[in-house]
Amino acid sequence: MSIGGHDRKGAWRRALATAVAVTVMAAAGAASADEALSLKGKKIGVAVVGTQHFWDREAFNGAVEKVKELGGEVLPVDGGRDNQVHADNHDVFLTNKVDAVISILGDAAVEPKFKALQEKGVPVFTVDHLSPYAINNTTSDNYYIGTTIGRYLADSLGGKGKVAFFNAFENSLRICGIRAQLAKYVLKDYPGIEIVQPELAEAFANAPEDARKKTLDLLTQYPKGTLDAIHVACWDQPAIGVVQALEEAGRTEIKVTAVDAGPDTLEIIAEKDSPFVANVAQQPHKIGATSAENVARYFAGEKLLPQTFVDVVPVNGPEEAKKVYAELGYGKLD
Amino acid sequence: MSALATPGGRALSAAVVSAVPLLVFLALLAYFGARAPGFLDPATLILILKQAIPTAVLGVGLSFVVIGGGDDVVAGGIDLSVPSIAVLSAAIIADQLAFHGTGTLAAVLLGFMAAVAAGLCNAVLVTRIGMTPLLATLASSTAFIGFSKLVTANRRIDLSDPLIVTLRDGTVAGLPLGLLAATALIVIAIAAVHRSRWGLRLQAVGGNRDAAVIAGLDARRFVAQSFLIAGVFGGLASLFVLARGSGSTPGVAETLLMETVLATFLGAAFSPRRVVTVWGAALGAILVSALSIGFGSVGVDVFWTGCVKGGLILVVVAAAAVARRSRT
Amino acid sequence: MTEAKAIEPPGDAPDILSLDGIAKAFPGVQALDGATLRVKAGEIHGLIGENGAGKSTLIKILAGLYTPDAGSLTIGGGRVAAGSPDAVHAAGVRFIHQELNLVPHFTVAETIFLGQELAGPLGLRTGAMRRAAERFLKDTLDADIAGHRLVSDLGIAERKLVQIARALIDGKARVVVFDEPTAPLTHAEIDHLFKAIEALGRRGIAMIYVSHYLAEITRICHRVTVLRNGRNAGLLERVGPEDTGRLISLMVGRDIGHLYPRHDHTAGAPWLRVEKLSLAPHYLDVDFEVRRGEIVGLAGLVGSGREELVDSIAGLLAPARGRIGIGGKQLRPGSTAAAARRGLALVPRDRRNDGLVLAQSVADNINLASLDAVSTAGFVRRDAAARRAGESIEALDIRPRAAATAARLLSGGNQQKVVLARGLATGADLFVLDEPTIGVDIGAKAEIYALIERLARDGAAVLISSSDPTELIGLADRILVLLRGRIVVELTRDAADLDRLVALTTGGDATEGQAA
Amino acid sequence: MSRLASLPSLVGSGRAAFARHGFLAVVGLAIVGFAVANPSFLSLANLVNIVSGAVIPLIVGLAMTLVVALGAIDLSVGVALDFGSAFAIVALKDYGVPWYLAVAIGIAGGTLVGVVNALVVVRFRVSAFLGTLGVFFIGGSLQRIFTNGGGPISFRRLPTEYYDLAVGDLYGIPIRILIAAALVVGYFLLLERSALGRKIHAVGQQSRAARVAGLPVGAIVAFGFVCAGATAAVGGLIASANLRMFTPLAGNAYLMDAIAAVFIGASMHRDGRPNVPGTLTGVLFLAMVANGLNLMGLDFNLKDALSGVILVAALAFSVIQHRRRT
Repeated sequence: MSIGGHDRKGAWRRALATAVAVTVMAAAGAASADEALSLKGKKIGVAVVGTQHFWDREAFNGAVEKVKELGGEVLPVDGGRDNQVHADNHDVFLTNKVDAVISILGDAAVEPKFKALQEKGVPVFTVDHLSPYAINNTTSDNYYIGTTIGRYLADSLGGKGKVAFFNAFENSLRICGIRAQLAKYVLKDYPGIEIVQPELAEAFANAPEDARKKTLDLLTQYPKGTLDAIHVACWDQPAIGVVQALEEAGRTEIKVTAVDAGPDTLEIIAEKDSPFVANVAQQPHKIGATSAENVARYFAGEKLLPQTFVDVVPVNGPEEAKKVYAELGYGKLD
Repeated sequence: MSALATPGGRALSAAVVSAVPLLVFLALLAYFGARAPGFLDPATLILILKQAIPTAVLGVGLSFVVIGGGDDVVAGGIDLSVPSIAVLSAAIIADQLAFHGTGTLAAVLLGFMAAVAAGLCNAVLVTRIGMTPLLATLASSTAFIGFSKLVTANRRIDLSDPLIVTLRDGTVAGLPLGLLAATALIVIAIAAVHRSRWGLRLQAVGGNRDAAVIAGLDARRFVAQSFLIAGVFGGLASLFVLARGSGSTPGVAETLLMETVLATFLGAAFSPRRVVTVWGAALGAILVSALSIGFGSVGVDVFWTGCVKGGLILVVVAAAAVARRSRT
Repeated sequence: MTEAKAIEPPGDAPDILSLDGIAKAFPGVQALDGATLRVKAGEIHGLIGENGAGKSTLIKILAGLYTPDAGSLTIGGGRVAAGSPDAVHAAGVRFIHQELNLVPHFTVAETIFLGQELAGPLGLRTGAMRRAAERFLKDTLDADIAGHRLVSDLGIAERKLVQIARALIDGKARVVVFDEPTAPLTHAEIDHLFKAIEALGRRGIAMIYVSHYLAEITRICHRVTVLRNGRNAGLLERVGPEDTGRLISLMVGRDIGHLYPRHDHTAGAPWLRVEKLSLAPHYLDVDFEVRRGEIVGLAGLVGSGREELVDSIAGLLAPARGRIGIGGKQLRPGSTAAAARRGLALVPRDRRNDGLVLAQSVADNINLASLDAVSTAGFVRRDAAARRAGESIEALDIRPRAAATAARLLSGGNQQKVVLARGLATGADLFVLDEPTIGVDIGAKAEIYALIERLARDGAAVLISSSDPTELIGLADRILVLLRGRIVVELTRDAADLDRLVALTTGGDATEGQAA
Repeated sequence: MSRLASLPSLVGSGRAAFARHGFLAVVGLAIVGFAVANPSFLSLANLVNIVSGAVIPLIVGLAMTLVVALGAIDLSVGVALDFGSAFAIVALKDYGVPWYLAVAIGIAGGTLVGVVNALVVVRFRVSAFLGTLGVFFIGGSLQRIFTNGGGPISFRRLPTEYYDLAVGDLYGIPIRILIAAALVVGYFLLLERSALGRKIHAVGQQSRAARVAGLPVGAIVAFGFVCAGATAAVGGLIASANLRMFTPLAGNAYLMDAIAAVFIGASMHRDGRPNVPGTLTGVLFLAMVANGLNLMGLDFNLKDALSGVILVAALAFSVIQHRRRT
């Protein structure tokens, strides 16, 4: 049953102990308060936009597991990767009288729902979604992600060349906008780097295969020597297909960069001579868990800052990929 | 004369079989009520109704086509493009309001015109070109979705237009305005199909085309009209889609389509005549919405909902097939 | 059957409808050749004739569906343009087709008012229509049917009445044409229908009653027009039960001797055995057998259960009770494939829909049931298939002699030969032929009869079900007569003469039927 | 295939000729347009790219051809594809079976879907559309349950033989193209040359006549669904080898194209029946349009709208063309 996550749970816990420290820009003295955190007797609604993608699923699992660990009851709902369904799911929380809501991802369609929850006195905590109606948003530092991957991309190109962007979500999701625009902002320092127009769109369903086909078409359009890198601006599932296409076409001189660095893509980066050169790993499970802890802190009377940033881990090259793979508790790559 | 009707025993078993869908649904409702205490509250009820609005309006549009074309899904009437028409119209309205400074009325009118044009396109493909409705609308819906992406550049457009906000949040006498508006539309549609001359004739065209032709009806005209009306309802639904999402969201057409088809054909299972009806489509939408909220409230693993929906289709349709066989 | 007519004959009333000198030719056949039909107001006028005599062509011309080559149509004293359904309708002629053509999920009231609904400012006046429908059914047709019931819940007779009511509801009907209205009905239902028809007659409506059931014709019709070979064979006034014989001789009236082949076969071992076969309400406790080398005829009117019985033997329908054995082995019911494996070949009555795959070639159709014989390892050997198709085409004289022709382009007779060729190609030894010559011209008929005789001579068991009594007498060794679902009599070849057979099938000879 | 030999007649008015050969005209216009927009469209490398990209849609299209030839439709071909991919990858990754066994297990997975369809449609008499729609829902749901929400199952260390199903080549010819070619030939032989194929068409064209002729109609329809499921699973094998992972719910992406290709192909046939060369043409046409639009370097949103319009136009023309002929 548990191809995705549960078998890694033990590993996750071990990893949490050794992982890079959490930069909790929250209230002072949080470390000591952690001991007393509890959600006993609380019913927490956890809404996630979808679970197909590693990131979403892990954030969701992290939040659910942490709520349970803290003694709370979970009411989970999943939008099936439909932002509208995700938004509607919040109505269920309204009628079921939950004590707090953790809402993971989603677009602006959820705002009225947050507002209604707020009016009913239900505190809303978000993950990767900034909202005026939320107490706190726990997220990766997307600014850092954007600039870091931008630098790695420029480095891999040696400061000049043509790069194609897979970038369908820049306009629809705020976090994707931050990542894509800051990467481009960094690239402005390199007049020799040109972003191919138009940008490419990836499909959400069947993303890797879709990207593979589009990349093959792109390679026909840009024969050898005319394209130097491909960047996936907001996530990395399409990058799996991009790499596959490059290998099939024998065009592995083209560098690939992306964002998220789940175990699937870390494995690819770690391979010898992989065209996939850089990525920025997020810690979705920890983000979800942190959001749940923030809920407990809120009930404990602590004052929370609007945003909690969980560290990201830049990955540059195969050696770092192997290291991060082990550090994040995915296992061991050789 | 009534003694000449089908033998009693078989009629009884047919009645039992035909009650299966209703029993399944009632059992599920009872289960939700028992497991999630708040499920049977009036607030939840309103919520179920509110969430059902877009699907209900789309289902009503679809039901016109099914009623006029017959409910054989492959050879008869079906319009898989109604949700994409709604998404296209919503995209146009949102784009006009947000980026072109168009007035509310003009924007809505533009969206409607697109919806009517889309319905007309389907009508032509089916009644003039002679494509089967399934194929025609499957193809046209990809074009409509393509156009809506083109209009919005595949991004979400937030709206705070008073019309949309009122439709979303407004209340009249404590009842949500959107709900009242949708109810009014559905009532009009019910009147048109089930209470008017035209509607009875439309039903005859779909129920037995030979019978309709013998009665002197121009069957093709009715079919064309049904596609046009489906387009109009797609346009009307776009307002509710916009209100529900507080703007236009890309990629909702597919979910809407599945829900709409499910609601429309589920509704048939609950109608005493076992045919697709306008009110059945609306009721089906409410049932689907109740199921979604019910599953959410009970905290059922969301991965299972597809199993439940698919199982529901199979049980309902198989029961209908069995009932039909034992009737003849 | 001796009771007086329920309504008085119209006497010297003027003709309300007349078709005069109607001629109509179709490619290869002169369907009508100067036929005349004159009907008076308030009269029930029978129209009879054998299959192919021109009845249905005449009715279609009256309906405006065909344009006649010659002749005129006058209704209520005024000339009506031929070939215009609307004009005929406007003149007050209504048709009760044999097919019910109703919307199954409509209520009685909705069905009756379809196309002329009662509506007010608030939409359909459902209650008014329901009441009006019920009143109309009661007053005009003497029937009690609740207006809110669904058509699909009605019995066949009730549906028939609803169909009639729908045709008459506008109150403008002057002439009503009934085409074989009692076909699917039981005795009691027929009585009820007749009450309705008589109620119409009392209102001065003229009726044309087309039927094969002579017993019914003599029971309710005042006058009868008999057609034969597209011409009027006679007009009988003041018809009564005693006229059955005359009607039959007027209908048949031709030499059929040379049409049928010489009997040259002898019965062998019992082959098809039907025991206690029942499928209520269609047929009950049917027992018979067919031997190898024997041709057994099955007679019975439309609605006698003959069609269902044949379908059950061939595996298209599953009987409710009883057994079918072929060659001593029990047959799995309700499976044509099982029947085919036992060597049964069916020639179905509905050739267009059931007989052939019309879009496929003649060769493909001939080989369809025996593809494995012309295949190696599952692949069709095209030369072998073509050769065998060619041989069949040659042997059965199928025209055109082009195996690649699409089956839909063949004439009815040649299509029928293809169906037979398909059965022959499987090596079948039991042939069930359902209306084998329906819609086939006379020349092709003779050829098909010769083929059937050859089948028997070669040792096959042959069961022919037919509504044409002459063909049964001409071909069969024995004839089983089915009346209302039961085999009422078995006639041997020597005992079968046309009058008697027609009398038996039409229930016109009840005493003999019961005696047998 | 006499069709392909029949040349467009040059007599008759231009409009009638266009209607008669409308589909070919659309194809011709598209090719010229794409080639003008980007000359590399017609390069050998790109043509190989188009064909190779069309492999999975083609395999799904073949499965759909069979089902539509039987007069039915299968909305669950995508599920069968996914099951093929999932069963094979799980067998390889978690059970370490040899590659050929994984292939067999994957095909068995798709077959399972076909068996369920056959049961639902033949045994329970549910209409093919609604029955396979139900299976579509259930199949998608099972994948999500199995993968804990729909996460891909990645297995980078595939046995090379399995990986080669997608990327390897034999004497310079990509193996995936060979597989597709083998299936095309197999389906061609099945539908156009075999005894069973004749029976399948008879059932699809006139089911009752086939029954009267003594054909086991139920068994033939059941075979069609099972065979379609198994075939779609082969597509799943290639998809999984391709990316070295199983992507849940990926198969649905091929459904619409498969239906469109089958109907384009059918309308090109003399008798208007689904056929293998027609489906091949349809799939290649759709692949060509997608590729051509990509090469034009259009904005991706414009591309989607254009390909929708082209699809509608192509289908409309092929239907008109078919009507003209009959």
